[in-house]
Amino acid sequence: MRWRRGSQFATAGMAILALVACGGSSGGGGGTTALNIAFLPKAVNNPYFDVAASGGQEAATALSGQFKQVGPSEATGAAQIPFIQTLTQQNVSAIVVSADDPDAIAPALKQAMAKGIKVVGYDSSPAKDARNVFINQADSKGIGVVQVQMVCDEIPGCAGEIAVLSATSTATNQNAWIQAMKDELASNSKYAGLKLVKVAYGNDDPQTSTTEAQALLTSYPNLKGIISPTTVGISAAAQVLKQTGKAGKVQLTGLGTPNLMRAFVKDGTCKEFALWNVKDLGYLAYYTAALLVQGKIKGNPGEKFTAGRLGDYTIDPNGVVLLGPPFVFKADNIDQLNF
Amino acid sequence: MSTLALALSRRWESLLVILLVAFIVLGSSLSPFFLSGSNFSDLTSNLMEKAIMALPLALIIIAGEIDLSVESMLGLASALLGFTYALGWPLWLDIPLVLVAGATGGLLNGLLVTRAGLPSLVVTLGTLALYRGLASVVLGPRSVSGWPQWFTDFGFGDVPGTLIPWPLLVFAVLALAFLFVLNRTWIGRQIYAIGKNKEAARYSGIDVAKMKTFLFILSGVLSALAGVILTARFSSARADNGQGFVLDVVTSVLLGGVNIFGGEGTIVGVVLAIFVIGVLRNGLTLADVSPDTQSVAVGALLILSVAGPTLVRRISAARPRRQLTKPVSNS
Amino acid sequence: MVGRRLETLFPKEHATIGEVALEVRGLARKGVFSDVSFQVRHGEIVGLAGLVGAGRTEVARVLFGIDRADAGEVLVAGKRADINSPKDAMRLGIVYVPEDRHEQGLVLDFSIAANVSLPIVQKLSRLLVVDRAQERRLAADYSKQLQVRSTGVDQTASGLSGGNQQKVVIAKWLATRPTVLLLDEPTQGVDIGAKAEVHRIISQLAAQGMAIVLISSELLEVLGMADRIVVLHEGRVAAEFGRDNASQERIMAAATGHAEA
Amino acid sequence: MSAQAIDSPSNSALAGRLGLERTLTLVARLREAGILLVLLAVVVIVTIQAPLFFSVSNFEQILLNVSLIAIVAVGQTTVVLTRNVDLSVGSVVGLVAFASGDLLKEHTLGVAGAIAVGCALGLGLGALNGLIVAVARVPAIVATLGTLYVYRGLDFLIAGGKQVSAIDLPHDYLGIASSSVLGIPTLIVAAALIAVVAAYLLRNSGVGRQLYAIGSNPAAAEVVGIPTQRLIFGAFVVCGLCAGVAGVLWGSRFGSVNALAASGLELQVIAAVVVGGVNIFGGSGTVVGAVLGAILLATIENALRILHLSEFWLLAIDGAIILLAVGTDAAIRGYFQRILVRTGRR
Repeated sequence: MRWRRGSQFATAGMAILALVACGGSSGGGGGTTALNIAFLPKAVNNPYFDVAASGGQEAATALSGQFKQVGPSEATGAAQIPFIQTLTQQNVSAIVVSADDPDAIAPALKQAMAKGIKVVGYDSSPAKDARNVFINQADSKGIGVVQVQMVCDEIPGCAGEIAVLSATSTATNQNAWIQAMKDELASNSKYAGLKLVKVAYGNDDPQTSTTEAQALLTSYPNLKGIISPTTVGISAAAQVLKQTGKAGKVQLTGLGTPNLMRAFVKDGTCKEFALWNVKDLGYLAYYTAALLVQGKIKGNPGEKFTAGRLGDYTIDPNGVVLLGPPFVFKADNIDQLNF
Repeated sequence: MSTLALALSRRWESLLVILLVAFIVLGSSLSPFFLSGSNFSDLTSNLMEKAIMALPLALIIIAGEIDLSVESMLGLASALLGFTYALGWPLWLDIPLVLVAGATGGLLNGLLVTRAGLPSLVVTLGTLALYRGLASVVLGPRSVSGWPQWFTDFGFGDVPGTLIPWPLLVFAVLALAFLFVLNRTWIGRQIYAIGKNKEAARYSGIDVAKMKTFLFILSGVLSALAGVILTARFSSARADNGQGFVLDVVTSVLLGGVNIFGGEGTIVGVVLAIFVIGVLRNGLTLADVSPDTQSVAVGALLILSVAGPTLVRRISAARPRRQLTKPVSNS
Repeated sequence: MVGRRLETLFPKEHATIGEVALEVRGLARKGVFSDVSFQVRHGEIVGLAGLVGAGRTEVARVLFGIDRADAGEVLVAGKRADINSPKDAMRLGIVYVPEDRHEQGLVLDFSIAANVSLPIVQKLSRLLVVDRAQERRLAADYSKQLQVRSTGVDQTASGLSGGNQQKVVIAKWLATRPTVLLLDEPTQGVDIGAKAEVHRIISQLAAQGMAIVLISSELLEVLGMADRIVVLHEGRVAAEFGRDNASQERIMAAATGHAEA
Repeated sequence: MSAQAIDSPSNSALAGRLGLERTLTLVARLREAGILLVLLAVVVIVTIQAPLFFSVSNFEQILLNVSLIAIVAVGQTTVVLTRNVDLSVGSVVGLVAFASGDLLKEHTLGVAGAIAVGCALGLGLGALNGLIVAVARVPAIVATLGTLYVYRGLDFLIAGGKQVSAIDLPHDYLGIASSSVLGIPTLIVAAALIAVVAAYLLRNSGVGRQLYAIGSNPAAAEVVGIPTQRLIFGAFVVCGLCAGVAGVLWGSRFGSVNALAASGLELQVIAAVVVGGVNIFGGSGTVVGAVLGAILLATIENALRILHLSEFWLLAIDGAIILLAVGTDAAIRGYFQRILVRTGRR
């Protein structure tokens, strides 16, 4: 009597296994030449990536291709894997991905590339062998140098304790910029007076970034400056400085979007901050992916191509395309740009 | 098991088979890419960690207790695996160590519930926070990668020549073992007795405390095993691995027909429910519905799978009692 | 019932009284009962009488390993026994038919066979698998022996009458082949007909050499069934009577603490 | 026939229970004093290690962090008193925070309107919890585990990846968090007010005492004619309302809100309630205890930061504290029960 009911499990189990076993890779050949390109940022509810997506959309309409953006709600590395698998199933022609944990998503991206789907990194690069090309908004060294330089200009006498409020600890771009800052602080005698006391992680979440910023102020009472190379972190830090009345006493700089930081630049909480044209980053990433899909470029080092309104670009020896130099926003020029 | 309970569970299982087919139809209508072997392979491989944790949890709930700490033990196991691997210790040493850590965590749950007599709900709510906290203490925000090829292939790859993910084999063996133990052995008989009437079980010479502690240890070990498999699949050990899994694991047990008050439930039902939730989530994912929004459906399923039977029981109780065939004179 | 002679009410078979099966010396549990001593011989029925709350069930719980004694000792067949759990008691041949059938005696959702085999289900298994055939045979034998009226050993216990449920609980413990049987209010909440059958079973078991402790608040039942009667009052042994010099008045006097000398 | 003395178990249990009742409130008083002692100890130890801990601005910072958790803890206390638990409070706060923030961002409602809608939404979500638990008779742990994910999922649905940033919010809404009344930040005053009102109602009103009765012995309460299910429903509504109030103030406090706001808050709140002496077995504990529990946890969190200990220990400490508090609860309860059983010997 017992085994008869067990057989019910057997039939259901067999149905699943049969489907799985005989299905074969009926998913069909890799992405077709139609431009069905998907953006996969570290997390969807982040204004920085929304601006990049608007650039991607602009390029899509220019090339009459399709654009969509999917992604996890929380910037935890492994959360992107199911999305890559789904996009592979959906047979998109290219995936434009900003990697939160470059190694975690490597196997899934390789599986997509094996099916002929083009993979373009933007903002934060996946592992080198898990993408065709990486669009770097600015070279890490350049970003590290400019941020140290800005905090030095802001702090009277360019001396004292400074701290970094980063995003997640695994993000390649964040770690590259922080390393560049450390190298610059160590090597350049101009910054001998500055001492980096702590690197805190806000996980690109407003709430965590706020509590971490507060913690920096309470734990290091004579902190002189905070560098936050992430749009979520810098606006949270600005809010905390204003609320605790420490604006002006503790300097703030980093990477932020003009819209978010406009009020804080105007009231002096944050004298200056840098960034790049995020919209152009999205535009260039989509454009490069489209050219790869149409076979116009292969993604080999040294290849030259024109990316629509942005002009000419070349792919450097390790498959990276540089958007351009970082752009410093100050009170006088912050109104010119709107994103 | 009484004939009534058997009939009830068989009816519940056929309901699940219908639900499974319905969601497969829903999935294929939502996206053309749903009905493909490789999609089912992906769907299954995303499911195995939760499925492995649902088996011991089913026994625990049948025995009248609950374990909410499973997802945190998974995270702690992943963090410990990463920590020891980063120290350079070989995997054949790290994995057993991590399973022992899982057993220890399960033992703590078991002792607090059976020796200190605390309700398992609160104990495992405490250890849900404690183990997740310890995981972030062990590994902090770091993530450990660079795993050997065979390890990540096991987690992410399929059995050569087929579309069967390796972890599915592990789960299939475990599911058959649990089916056998619960249905055919004295251990299963004692678990049902404890769940249906703890006092009568104790007065029949069953060591209720020892059995429950054993079940909590089993849950700890298998949660740790799930942690190892997830680390392999993501090829990255992190303290926040497995966050949010508790919803799907508890739902697949209760949707599987296990009674929240203990004493009733079958492994067949739980396995069917695991795939029902897996197919539902995969169908919605292919339709670009975000995982968090999908949880609205799974959360509703959880509530219905418990509210349903209680409402049915109360409605049937409210109807005037038909004269039973044999007059029961319970003087 | 008035005036009928005791013998016709309680079918007491003649049993040869054998060796001391169970001896209790100075058993005590803080604040519950203290200095309880008595003996039970094979084939003998010892009645434990007293008002509710006198601590009789508590004594039985200690003898069966549910609770632990704070002082005193228990000797089984003359040897000192350390009972820390029901499993220890069962191994020593001591079993306990509890006062609350539904809460402690039976798993109502289980079949008769599953209930009867529960205490020894591990012994009935080979390579972990429960031998269902042997389980059903065992249940069928004891059902026949105790005349349990049911539609078969697969019927769920909840469908049985109170009397038949009590017989299944007794069958469950007989299946462990005990030497000492502790009965706690065995005929409470059972119809008249079944009550007589339970009494018949008890006296038959005694006749076959079982040592029985009968806890009962029914004076007639104690007088009718027991060979010796121990009366407890507020956790202490108030008096002990042989079958012939016991009477309702004497027992009630002892039970309420007015024992003569 | 049988000379059986009538001694139904419930009479002696009820008498035992009322005795137990007085002792458990005594225990609650002891617990509150206990927390104050621990709080004092922590303050003293940390001040020795890091003097700057002992400053008005730091204490203000601690109380500011505590205020929102304390408001939610008040609601959670009413539920735990009835021997239930509400795991969905984190999601209710998150959903209300985003909804009210979005209403303000799109200028559909003024600040007062947004606050009213936020509280109403919290109340509604609490009522839904109450329906599932009290009417559909689903155990609270399962019901609120389900709604934790349902409400969080709805949060993501309406947020759709959008975020409400500080610049989108009207100035006077943001002002709530940074303003102060007679020198004390408004958030702290609001939390204190809610706690005092709730404490008064729970201790002195008829409904309050009935909640205690339900928690300590549901069967006895039913027998005495207390409308148990209706009161449990009410407790969940109050809990939802408190979470709604905290949700409305969330945006003002943190400046920007996304769909992840307040996720995981439920563990912090339950830790505060349990460490505050609200007995997980229901029937005892006070709102004041819960608020003190929240303050103790926030002080420990602040101390960790000041002492530069890694804040990763926080979640582990929350977990350990839940186990410790419940363990001592059970020990105290067991001790008193043994005494009562022993005197009224069965």
